[in-house]
Amino acid sequence: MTAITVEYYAQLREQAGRGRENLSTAAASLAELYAELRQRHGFTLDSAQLRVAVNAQFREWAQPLAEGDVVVFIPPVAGG
Amino acid sequence: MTAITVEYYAQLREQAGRGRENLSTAAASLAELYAELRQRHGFTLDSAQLRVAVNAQFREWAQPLAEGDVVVFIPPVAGG
Amino acid sequence: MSRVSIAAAPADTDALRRALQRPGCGGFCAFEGWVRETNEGRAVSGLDYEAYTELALAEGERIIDEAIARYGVADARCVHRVGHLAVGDTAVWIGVVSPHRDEAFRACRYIIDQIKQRLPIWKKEHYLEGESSWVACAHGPAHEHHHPD
Amino acid sequence: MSRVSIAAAPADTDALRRALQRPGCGGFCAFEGWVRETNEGRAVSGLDYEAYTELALAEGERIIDEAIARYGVADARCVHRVGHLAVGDTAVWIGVVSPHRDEAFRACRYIIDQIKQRLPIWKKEHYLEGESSWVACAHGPAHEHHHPD
Repeated sequence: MTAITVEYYAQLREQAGRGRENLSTAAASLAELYAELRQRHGFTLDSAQLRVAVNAQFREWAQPLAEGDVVVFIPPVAGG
Repeated sequence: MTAITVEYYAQLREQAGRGRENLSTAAASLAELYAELRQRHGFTLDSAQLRVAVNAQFREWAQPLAEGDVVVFIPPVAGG
Repeated sequence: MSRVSIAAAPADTDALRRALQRPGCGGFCAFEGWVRETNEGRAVSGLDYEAYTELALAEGERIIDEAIARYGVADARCVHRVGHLAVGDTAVWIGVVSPHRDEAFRACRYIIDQIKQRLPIWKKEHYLEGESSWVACAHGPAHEHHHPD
Repeated sequence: MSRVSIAAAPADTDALRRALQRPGCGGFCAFEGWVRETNEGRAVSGLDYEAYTELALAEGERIIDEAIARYGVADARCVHRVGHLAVGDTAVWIGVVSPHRDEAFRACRYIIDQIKQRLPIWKKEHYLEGESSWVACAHGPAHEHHHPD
């Protein structure tokens, strides 16, 4: 199990009912982590619609998790 | 003879030593008027480098003069 | 790391503009995005912007670095608002200085286009009918064929 | 006939910008031309702008009409300074508003390009060595192939 932090923004924050959570996960990759959290929180967005960042850097979905990672799933953006 | 007013700007103003003059001319066109004034004031610019306006409208060099016209010869511009 | 800011209150854009002034630069191009009263036919009463600030700042700095490298402009600044905005409020301000104007225009356009695609900032629109919804304008490389607006 | 002005003192560009705000417009693009410290390798101490005001105003209005017709922008404003300017002073300010940003950028670029080519405004540069000279940047249709700067 890996202890990580997940931050939520926009519709993910609303659907999770929180902006942040600390959790221990057996997920082997960021993709698996999202699948796990999607099931738990009922996220409507598919991972194909998201990007993912770890410790404030965009990352690939296949990347494994490391102890203490801060993970952010990034819904479609709309700045400007 | 046609009584007109000529206004000068930029290097034409400096070379004419004035910003404006009233004069009577026998010139049949704006081109002839410029040739007459170039000789009188020693303008260094050739008419090919100028545009010409009458009563605040750009005009062709072949246009004849009318009583009371305000003529402005327009050196190469440099706004902005 | 201070050319980009994410601001909860209106920015002093005149101060930002002055900070960009330098004697060798003759061209300054600015872009502002204002909250419109309608979006896709629905009347908007206001909106909320939410940012993942740390990543937005880092990504914004990268975008400005790219604009300087691509167009040879001297410098640029960008401010994006977060929180509640009303119709007419300035959501984003970008300023670019350059010795010549062509590069200033191109770099400013590049920065706003990239900001809209890449900055982790989200917009929830509130409609006069009472609903609200998260608006997706763009999403990075996988969705690059969006209509620029 | 009041979207263009020829001003002997610095303009209140923030007031001009506010005058362009309207609820349907989400994109605002501005351009400013600043006096540079060098021109073609010569150190500039300042310059004097001189305008044939009546024709400059009429031609400026025509340019804005053209920009609106070509790009469908909502409105635009332009101020050009005359008189003595120092290095860093704003010689020209242009602002354009549009529902969408693409048109705002294109129209703003069109307006500054046309102003430089068509407005009867002249610039006498003063150099640090003590000389001064009238600068020719462009001259209408017969000289259209100038390098845009």
